[in-house]
Amino acid sequence: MKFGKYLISLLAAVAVICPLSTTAVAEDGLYIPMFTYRTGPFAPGGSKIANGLTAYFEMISKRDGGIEGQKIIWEECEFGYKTDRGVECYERLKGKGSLISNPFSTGLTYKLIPKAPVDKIPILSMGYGMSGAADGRWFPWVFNFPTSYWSQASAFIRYVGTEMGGMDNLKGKKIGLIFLESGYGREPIKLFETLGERFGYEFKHWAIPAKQMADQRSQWRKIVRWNPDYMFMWGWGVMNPTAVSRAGEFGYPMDRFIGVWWSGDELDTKPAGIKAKGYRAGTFHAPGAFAEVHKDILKFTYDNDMALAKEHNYGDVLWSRGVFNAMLIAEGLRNAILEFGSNITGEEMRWGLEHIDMTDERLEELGATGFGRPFKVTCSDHEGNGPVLFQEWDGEKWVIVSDWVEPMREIVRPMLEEAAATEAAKWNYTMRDDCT
Amino acid sequence: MIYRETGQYKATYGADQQLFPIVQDRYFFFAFMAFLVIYPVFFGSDYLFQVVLYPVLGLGLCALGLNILTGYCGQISLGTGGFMAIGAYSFFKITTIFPDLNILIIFIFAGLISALFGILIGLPSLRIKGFYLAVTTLAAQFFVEWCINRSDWLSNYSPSHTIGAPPRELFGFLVMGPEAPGSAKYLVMLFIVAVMTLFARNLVRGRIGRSWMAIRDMDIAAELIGIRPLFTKLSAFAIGSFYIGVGGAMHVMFNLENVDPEAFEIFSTSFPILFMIMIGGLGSILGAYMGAAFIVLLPVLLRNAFPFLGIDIASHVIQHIEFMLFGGLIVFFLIVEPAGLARLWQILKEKLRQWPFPY
Amino acid sequence: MDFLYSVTADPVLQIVEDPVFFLQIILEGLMAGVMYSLVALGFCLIYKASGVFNFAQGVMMVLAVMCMVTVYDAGFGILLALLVAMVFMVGLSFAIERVVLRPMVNQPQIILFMATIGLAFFLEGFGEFIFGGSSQKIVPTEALHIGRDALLIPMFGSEIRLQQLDLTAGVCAALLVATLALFFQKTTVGRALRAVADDHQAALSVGIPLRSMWVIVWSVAGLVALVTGIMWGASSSVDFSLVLIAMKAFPVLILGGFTSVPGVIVGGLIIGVGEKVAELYWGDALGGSIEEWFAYVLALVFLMFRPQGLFGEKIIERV
Amino acid sequence: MVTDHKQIGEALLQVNNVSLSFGAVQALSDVSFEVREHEILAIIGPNGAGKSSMLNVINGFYTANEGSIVYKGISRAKMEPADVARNGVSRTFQNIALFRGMTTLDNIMTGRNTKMHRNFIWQAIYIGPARNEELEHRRKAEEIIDFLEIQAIRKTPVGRLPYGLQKRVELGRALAAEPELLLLDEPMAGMNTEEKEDMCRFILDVNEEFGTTIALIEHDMGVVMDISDRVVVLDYGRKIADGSPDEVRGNQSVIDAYLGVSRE
Repeated sequence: MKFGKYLISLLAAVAVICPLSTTAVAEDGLYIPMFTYRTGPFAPGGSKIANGLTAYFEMISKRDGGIEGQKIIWEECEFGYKTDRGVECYERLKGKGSLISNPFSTGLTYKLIPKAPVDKIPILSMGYGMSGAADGRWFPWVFNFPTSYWSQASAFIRYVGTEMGGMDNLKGKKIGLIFLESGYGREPIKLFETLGERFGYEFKHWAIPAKQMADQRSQWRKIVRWNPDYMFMWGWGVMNPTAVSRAGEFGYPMDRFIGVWWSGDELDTKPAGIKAKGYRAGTFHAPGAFAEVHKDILKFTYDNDMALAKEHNYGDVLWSRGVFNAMLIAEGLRNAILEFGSNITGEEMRWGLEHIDMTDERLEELGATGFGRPFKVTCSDHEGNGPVLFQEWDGEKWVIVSDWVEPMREIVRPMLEEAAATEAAKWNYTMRDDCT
Repeated sequence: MIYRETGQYKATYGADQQLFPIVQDRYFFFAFMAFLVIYPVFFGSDYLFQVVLYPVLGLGLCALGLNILTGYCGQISLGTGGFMAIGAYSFFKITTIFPDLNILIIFIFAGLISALFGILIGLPSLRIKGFYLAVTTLAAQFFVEWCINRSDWLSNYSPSHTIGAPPRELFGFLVMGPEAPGSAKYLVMLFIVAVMTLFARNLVRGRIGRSWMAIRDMDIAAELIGIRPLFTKLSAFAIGSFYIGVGGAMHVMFNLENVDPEAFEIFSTSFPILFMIMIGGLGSILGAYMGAAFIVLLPVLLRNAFPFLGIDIASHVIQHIEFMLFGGLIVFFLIVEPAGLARLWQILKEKLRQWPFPY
Repeated sequence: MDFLYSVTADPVLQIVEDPVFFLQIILEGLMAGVMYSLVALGFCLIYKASGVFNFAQGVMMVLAVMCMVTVYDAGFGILLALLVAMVFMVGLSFAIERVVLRPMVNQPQIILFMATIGLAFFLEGFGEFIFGGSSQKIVPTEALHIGRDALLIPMFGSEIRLQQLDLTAGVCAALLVATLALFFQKTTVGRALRAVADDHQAALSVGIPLRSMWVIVWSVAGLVALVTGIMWGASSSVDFSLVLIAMKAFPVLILGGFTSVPGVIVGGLIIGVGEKVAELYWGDALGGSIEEWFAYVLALVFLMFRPQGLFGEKIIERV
Repeated sequence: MVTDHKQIGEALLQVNNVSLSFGAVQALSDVSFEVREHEILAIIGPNGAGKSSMLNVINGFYTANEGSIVYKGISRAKMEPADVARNGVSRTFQNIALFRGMTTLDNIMTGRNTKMHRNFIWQAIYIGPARNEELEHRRKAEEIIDFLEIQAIRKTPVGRLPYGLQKRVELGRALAAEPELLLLDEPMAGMNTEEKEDMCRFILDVNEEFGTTIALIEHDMGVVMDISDRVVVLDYGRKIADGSPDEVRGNQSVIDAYLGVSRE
């Protein structure tokens, strides 16, 4: 009986609180919800990104007092990489005037893609999510600049082609892909296959289901047996360090193993340590903390306290990714504010994102010279088609080993457009015609 | 004094067999249904729909299906996610092939396909029992996951194998797809759930329901009084899977709207739904929905409670506390009332019946 | 026709053509099997003694290693770290007995199973809360003297490659099982545990203290979890996604029977070898990564013929 | 107490040379007897004599290694228990095998399941044919409830009932199937004298009013001698006597079996 009463009061409380929480009054300022995961299976990577995002916002709040004089309000919402929790975050925070969605999980990105045009909140899935979203004519609300998986994959091929002494040498070579079995992992397959037909290399791929992330033995046995000239990896979480370790254990040469930018953090190589030396990963921003913006973060966010900064993953690759992501959001906000004045809306934010033009000068102004690379977003091109950098693990830290490698735009773009049209057909979308 | 059944006499067996033999129950039920229809339509926010109502209805229907199989017929299944995926992918395929077909009919077909698969999975149940059977249903779960991950055709050749909810109309109203108004989706879901729940209620109080419970309580005795075990178990698998299939299709098409195969992974489908029926009450229709409400609402409540009470802690710490509280509450409820929320509700009603004169 | 060829003749031809590779696969399967058995062992011990199918075993495994790594990272020695982790697991067993098991005596198995689900949630939140889920935990393999190199054994012109890590796991598993066997067979506590496993009430009636038996067996399972966690975590890092490893234990448990330690070992080896051979020789023809479900189907087919599992007693139904 | 007006007819069920073993244990060896229409046959014997196994063989739950069962003139070596039940054989169990989660009424209604035929679509809709069928059978079930005088516990889950009532409900469930042959496995075990008297009365009433043939296992010799028309005695899986209560009472091997004379 007693517990029955508790139950009733519990349900009553729910009934009261639920409507309440949605009617929370928005504070004055630029409201940025941050869907983060410092818990759950992907917590180590998730918290680095979250720390990076926070670090940048905190820095410009302290240094500049916000963006163009407007206060930034950011709020973390923990979702543990679980889509339903992410939806809860999204729905709860959107009432506060969310200007952007920044999901950092493929599942949540997919879930939010159809919602974005309805709620008029743009999505920035920076270098993840759906490649096809790069075509802004079909998906005006989704951005994946500075580069999409497909562009990146084409840069991978260009990079290894160059390393072999020219794209013609790819003919007859063997290239393999090991990926996390999910929408994310499957994304690049189509592009690698298409490029394989074009350049004449043989392509095989191996899926790692979530349950086998920490195992991977059979897959590596198969890989070593086939002995590809290059192995690529599209992994996340504990799959990455395991794959790097296994490659070593099974005797696959580390210098022919290249990971995607989600497989290139200190987290992924430290467990294997010196054995991972030579492992490379792509990225769209430079590793390490060396640029002006990093120094500002150290100064303003962490009060020049290096120990505190290190505790917050200062300088780690995924931390830098968070910083880079926040910087791009800020850039979008700034564009929108300069164009529309204060109190911008989601629609205006979208305009702001669509007009990001990262030139060398702009990068320098931001204190990010060498950190990022110029790219330009347009109404029809939401990925900016940015170049890719390759970093190598020297046993202790990541070092840059390549120039910026340009993706193969002429091949990738038509594929992106086709994929976007197919995806858009699912929702009966019509193509935007105001893009020139 | 409000809840009295004194003076309500039943003159016929028909009157005694009604769904709500007590008048107050009937009134309460109709009032609650009216509330369920009216309140969300007029006051529903996206938050209420997306976070509370859609998941409770969609997952609740899945929980009901699992409860038919596990709670009524005693066959533990961990393959719920697989059946949900079959329902969702069937719906997606059928509706993209025949865009003009009425979605209610497609839901039925999605359920039927899931039911067929359920019969297939149920076949070993004649020989394999208890936990052993539960683990074999895992085979079904993983096999389905594997299939949807591997087949391009199932997702209409999407590079990431995602399926989505296309815009669809029902009787001239847009009820599906991201553009459809929240209350329209909600009403369609509520309608399907209400009808299917009524059917389930009828089934479990009739011959088939009694056969299921007989097999659950004592399969040997049931067999010796003329109940065919294989047929009975398979019927539970078929009907349970039908419900799960429809529930899964609704969950994806109305709630998630755009999903990749990971969404059907065991930790986000099979286990939570199993928890729902365990917490709600095995072998209770009301329990399936109470359990769904509990599992869906408790985290929401906890997350909203801290800011509401003015306690300011980092959101990941809330998540830690939420996990601990959630786990702790499960253990607590089991110690207090292993038969679940539905039983608590019943006890409450019995107490109310006597209130304020307990003797 | 191609498909038929690729699932019938082709694998056999491959085996005949390259027997050393086949041997390699068998050995790798056995190694993997040992790892699966280790996971299943924890489930088996607890089920045997307290009739609980412990859903939280995977979380306990992660928790044990996290505790060990956290202490080690804080600058204490490896021995102290191991000791603290063991003490932690024993303490946990006490708490579980007091808070979960004791109030639930005489409840049906399914209820106890549900309680361990709650326990799993609690421990995951608790573990992240005190050990911090967000910083990376790396098993100190060097301090533990676990080799990470490969051993190459030349054979008939080619070579067989074995991992030191796997061999270490095998040795650990063997030691663990031997110790457990000695413990169960030779000590008074072991005999009491066996009695408890056979019949709770009968054991109680001859004066065996059920509660302390439970604490002991959960502690032992906790230690097994620690060893398992170290072995599984060694080649990557320790976080809560390792909980998924527990799924590997289920088919092993069905195959071996929930209550038999030798069954779990043999079951694990069968699953390991079966899985690897199937994946390597038939996997690609069937679509790849069939490991995902193969173990379960293997166990299912096996159960159809022997519903009681490998070493389970024959079920005689009575009325 | 054997009534004069009862017409004992031809053999309803014949057990011919049945043997059954579990591994090395010989549960039944070469047992033959018959059950005649309308009679009450008691099967007695010391513990472990194979009485319950005998019923299980008749039921189809165990399959005899040798021998056959002839029921209503049809011989069979193997038959599914459900089919046996559908052909008019009902039983109760030594250790109560009620459906504990269900109410008394539902247990008895379950006994009538084999008589109901509406498919699940009708049942899901309920209104109309399924409802009529349900009500019709409810009426029959209520008759049995009246007969067994258990009206008050109609809606009580059987798990909460005392032992004696549970036994009665179990009898009700068996009767609900309107059996031609009713097998009762120790219907009076563990009852006090009063409950035993009630149970005896019900058994005799069933036999007389419905003309149901009854085969029962019982340990209470007084009861057996009182109510049964014929007695079959099993010992160590063998039949050692078969005849009227008086004949059996005087049989030397029966006395030996019960007094435990060592056998060569």
